[in-house]
Amino acid sequence: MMYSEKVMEHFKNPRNVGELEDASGVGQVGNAKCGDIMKMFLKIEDGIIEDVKFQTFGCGSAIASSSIATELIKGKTVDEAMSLTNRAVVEALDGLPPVKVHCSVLAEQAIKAALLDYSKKSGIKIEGLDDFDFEEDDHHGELENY
Amino acid sequence: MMYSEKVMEHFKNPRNVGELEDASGVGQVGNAKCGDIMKMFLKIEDGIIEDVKFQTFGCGSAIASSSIATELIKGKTVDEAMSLTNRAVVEALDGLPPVKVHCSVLAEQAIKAALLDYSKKSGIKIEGLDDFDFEEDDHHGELENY
Amino acid sequence: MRKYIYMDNAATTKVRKEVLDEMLPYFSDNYGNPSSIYELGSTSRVAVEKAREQVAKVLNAEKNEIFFTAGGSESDNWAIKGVALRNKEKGNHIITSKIEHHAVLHTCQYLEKHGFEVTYLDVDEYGLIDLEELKAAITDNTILITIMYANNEIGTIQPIEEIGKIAKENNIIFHTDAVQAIGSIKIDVKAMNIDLLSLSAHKIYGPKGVGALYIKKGLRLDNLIEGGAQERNRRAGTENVQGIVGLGKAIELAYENLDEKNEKIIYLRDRLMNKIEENLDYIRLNGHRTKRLPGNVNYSFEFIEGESILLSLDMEGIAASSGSACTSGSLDPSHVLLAIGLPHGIAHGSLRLSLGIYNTEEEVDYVVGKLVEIVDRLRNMSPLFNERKTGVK
Amino acid sequence: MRKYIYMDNAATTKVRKEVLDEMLPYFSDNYGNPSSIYELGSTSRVAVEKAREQVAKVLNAEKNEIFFTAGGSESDNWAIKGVALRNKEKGNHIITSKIEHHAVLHTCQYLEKHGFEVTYLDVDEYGLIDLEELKAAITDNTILITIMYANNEIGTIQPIEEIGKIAKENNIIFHTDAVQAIGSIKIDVKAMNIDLLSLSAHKIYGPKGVGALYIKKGLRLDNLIEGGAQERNRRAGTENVQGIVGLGKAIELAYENLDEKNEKIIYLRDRLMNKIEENLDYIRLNGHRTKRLPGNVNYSFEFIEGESILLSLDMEGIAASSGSACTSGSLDPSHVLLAIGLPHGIAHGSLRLSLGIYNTEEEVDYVVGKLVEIVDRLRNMSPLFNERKTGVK
Ligand SMILES: Cc1ncc(COP(=O)(O)O)c(C=O)c1O
Ligand SMILES: Cc1ncc(COP(=O)(O)O)c(C=O)c1O
Repeated sequence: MMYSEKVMEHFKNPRNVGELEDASGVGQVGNAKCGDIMKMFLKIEDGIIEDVKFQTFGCGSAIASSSIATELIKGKTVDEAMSLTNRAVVEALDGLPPVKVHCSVLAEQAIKAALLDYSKKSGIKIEGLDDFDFEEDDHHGELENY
Repeated sequence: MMYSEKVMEHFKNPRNVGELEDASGVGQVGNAKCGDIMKMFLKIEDGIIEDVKFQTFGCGSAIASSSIATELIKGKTVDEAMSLTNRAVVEALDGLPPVKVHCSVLAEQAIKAALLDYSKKSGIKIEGLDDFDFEEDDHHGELENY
Repeated sequence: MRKYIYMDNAATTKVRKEVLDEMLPYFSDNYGNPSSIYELGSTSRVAVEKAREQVAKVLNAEKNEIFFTAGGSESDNWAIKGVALRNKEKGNHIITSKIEHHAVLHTCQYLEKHGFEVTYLDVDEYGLIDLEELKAAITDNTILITIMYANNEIGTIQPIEEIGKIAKENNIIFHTDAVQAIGSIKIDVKAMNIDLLSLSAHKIYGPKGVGALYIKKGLRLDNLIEGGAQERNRRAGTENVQGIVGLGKAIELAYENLDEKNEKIIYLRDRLMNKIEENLDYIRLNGHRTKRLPGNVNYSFEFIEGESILLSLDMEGIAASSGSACTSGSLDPSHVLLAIGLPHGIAHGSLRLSLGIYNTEEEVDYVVGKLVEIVDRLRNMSPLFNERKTGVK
Repeated sequence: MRKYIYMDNAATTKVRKEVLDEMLPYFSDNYGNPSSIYELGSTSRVAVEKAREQVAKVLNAEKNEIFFTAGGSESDNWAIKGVALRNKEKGNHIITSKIEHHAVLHTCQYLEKHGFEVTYLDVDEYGLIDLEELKAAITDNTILITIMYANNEIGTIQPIEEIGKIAKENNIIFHTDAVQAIGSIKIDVKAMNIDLLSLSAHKIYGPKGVGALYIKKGLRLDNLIEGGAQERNRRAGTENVQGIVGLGKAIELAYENLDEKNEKIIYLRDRLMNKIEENLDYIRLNGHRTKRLPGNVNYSFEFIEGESILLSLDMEGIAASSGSACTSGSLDPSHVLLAIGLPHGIAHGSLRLSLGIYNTEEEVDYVVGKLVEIVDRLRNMSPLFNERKTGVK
């Protein structure tokens, strides 16, 4: 299998799937054209991420990346969530195949997008968000056919 | 096996190998460069081929062709020997692989060369010998290596 | 061990027992080089020539029109590059389609870099080329038409006989990649005016790494692999004797009781399709409903992505395939699905189930059950599906 | 059955039991396509990657420098055409030798027809190229040097390390056809400055139809077979999984106890050579007495022709080979024997006995006995021998 056991475990049993009716911030990144969309719902109270849910359209590593990312930020402060990098996601998953690393980037970005939404709605400024770049990565290869 | 049983039988037990000390005519065709030389010794008395021997440097089909050719003319008249074609040699051998047909041509030519020698030595003219063409055939292919 | 259900027979097939049995003596017993004149060599030679007969017979070809290769890709490369390079004084134009296998497409693209011009014909929503467009594409410079017999992803069968006729009328060489068609469709290279045909053993229960190219008598093309005098000086390399023996046996078996086998496979395919269509919404059948390979099933499932379907199926012990980009880390989904007009988003959510002689009705029913569960589960996870439900966006 | 003595291991070898055992699971059980993401696919992928390690290891190469092919001929064609076509803007000159295998020679001749210039280096009477001649042949246009590691007919081993050094100093790509050297000689592509190296499984007790090309990291060359993304986009076609597994195992085994095995084979070879030389006159050893493959024995026997020796040996159950033209119906004897200066007549009478790991001392003695009888018998039939005896002509 190209994926680690950890990835497969999160793919099989993704944590925190769903939506939050009363989300403080919602962020969506990716697009259907590229085959990956992640949507993050955050419920933030007193600077703490009380609850988090996700919806993902995408491959196994996209789903696993979303799932583990929610675990990594749940109960953490907004600052801690801000400092979550895609590398941390990859490491928490015991690695991702090179062509799949962009999924971890999407997870990082989805969280930041949700925090941005929260920041806008609540008027609470979050350090480091302004200069964040939501660009798509494009380190993709060639399609195999057989 | 690329060769018929008949070819193999004549290769294994070639008839009439050797030389005739008192030959009435000796003919040699082919050359070492091409890998085939046939030498025919004929002992002719009263227009009858009383004895015939051959020596051959060459491949299996060259040896078998020489051998069967001697059988086909032994005891026959000079005219009969003259009319021996390479096709008759091939047929008598139950066929030869296409690349080996030149061996049967050599056998025909070796007999004619010996008859020519006899004709010259004895002064007896033989019908059809003058316009006979001792050219080398060259329908060869490409060398396999492996 | 858990039962394993293999529904990816278009990717490769298991070697049939009868085929392996036929091959086994050629590894350690009859291991002679077919070019050697001694006994052990001629045993191999005889085996190779028998296989050549077996292949020739099913194509209605002559024995000496069959040349063994290392598989479908080599055959495609040889046919296309060989014809192009041999005829470059005559013309530099090649016609193919947008849905060819990469072994054809990439070869054409390679030739474009070397001075050739290639027309990539469009296909309709079912994957069929338009014969009028083909005719219109022909120029005085056209030296080759290469159109696949049947598509590997969506199973669409092209009108090969008509294409052959057009090629013949215009005096253009016609190559067809029949890698997917072989073993499922009766092919007559003479009646169909096929000049060159590629096939591969591993799609018809033969071994991997061996195939053949049919080259019509008298047709000259450059060699792809130069060297020894094997294959009548046209394809060098010590013959893959055991593989060739396997190909011969496999192709012979493939055409035994073909109608009967196809009937069974088509029954399973239709059952699979009917059940999928009954049990799932927002799906699209890819390919043509009737001009379709017996074993091919290909659907797009909206709102979800193909790799996650494959992984989920794999977790249930089901092997299948997808035209999704994510399978290979590419950004774009399959060129075939795009060529039949699928939007990227939907193309990403496609699944190919390809049936073979070993599949059963029980397996079909099991797969549908699991597939419905999986699609539901993944859709419930998908923002796209939830948007659609709630009408957001 | 009569005992069969196989002394044609340079033509091909029997598949070792250990190798076949390793291959067997990949026919009908682990038959997945290595490109597939499901379990059955990754089992195949793992097997292919293991074989890649096994090959890399013996060459002192990196794993991702090994690319699997359909055999030595494909590897040679790929290396030479690939480098030539990729570098044609840089230069159009290739240097090779007169005694290369046809897979190299014919490829070079093909390129000559397409605008390339080729220098075919002479060899001396032992089959060795002259390093000074090599240096002198290099021009500003030289893009490739391709010199075989060891010759298939006469067993001569070239000074590969020195050639590699010259190539490196002149910044020219160096390819070596190591099909005959692999499994007998320790090769270190790094230390020897080899950029490209061809090898084939069926010469080292592996299966026919599979080989590899070592491509030094960073070296770019055109593809020979375009298509799918297999072999990191450089060699298309569904992987010959079982064959690749066989190659991996075979090469690993070949280098286990190599010195010990070579010692035994060299002992047999020398015994064979000594006995032939003791018992027969008018013979000539072809190749070098010490710079020689462990298993190679090649003699010319004056006054007789090679095919008739082979047939006679075959009748005694002995498999051997000859550089004689008659084996293949060609007028000319082997280009290798002519290149080392043999006159046609003598070249026609040559015999190669190539020893392998399964040969025994008993076999060697038996073969010599039969060979002496056969040579005597054929000589007695030969007009050339009789002329010599009687002094005629
Ligand atoms: C030196 C040499 N190069 C290349 C080849 C070709 O290898 P293959 O038969 O695997 O294509 C051979 C043997 O056939 C060989 O001996
Ligand atoms: C239509 C088609 N053409 C060509 C190929 C290539 O065949 P192979 O994998 O034997 O090289 C395949 C399958 O891989 C195919 O499905």
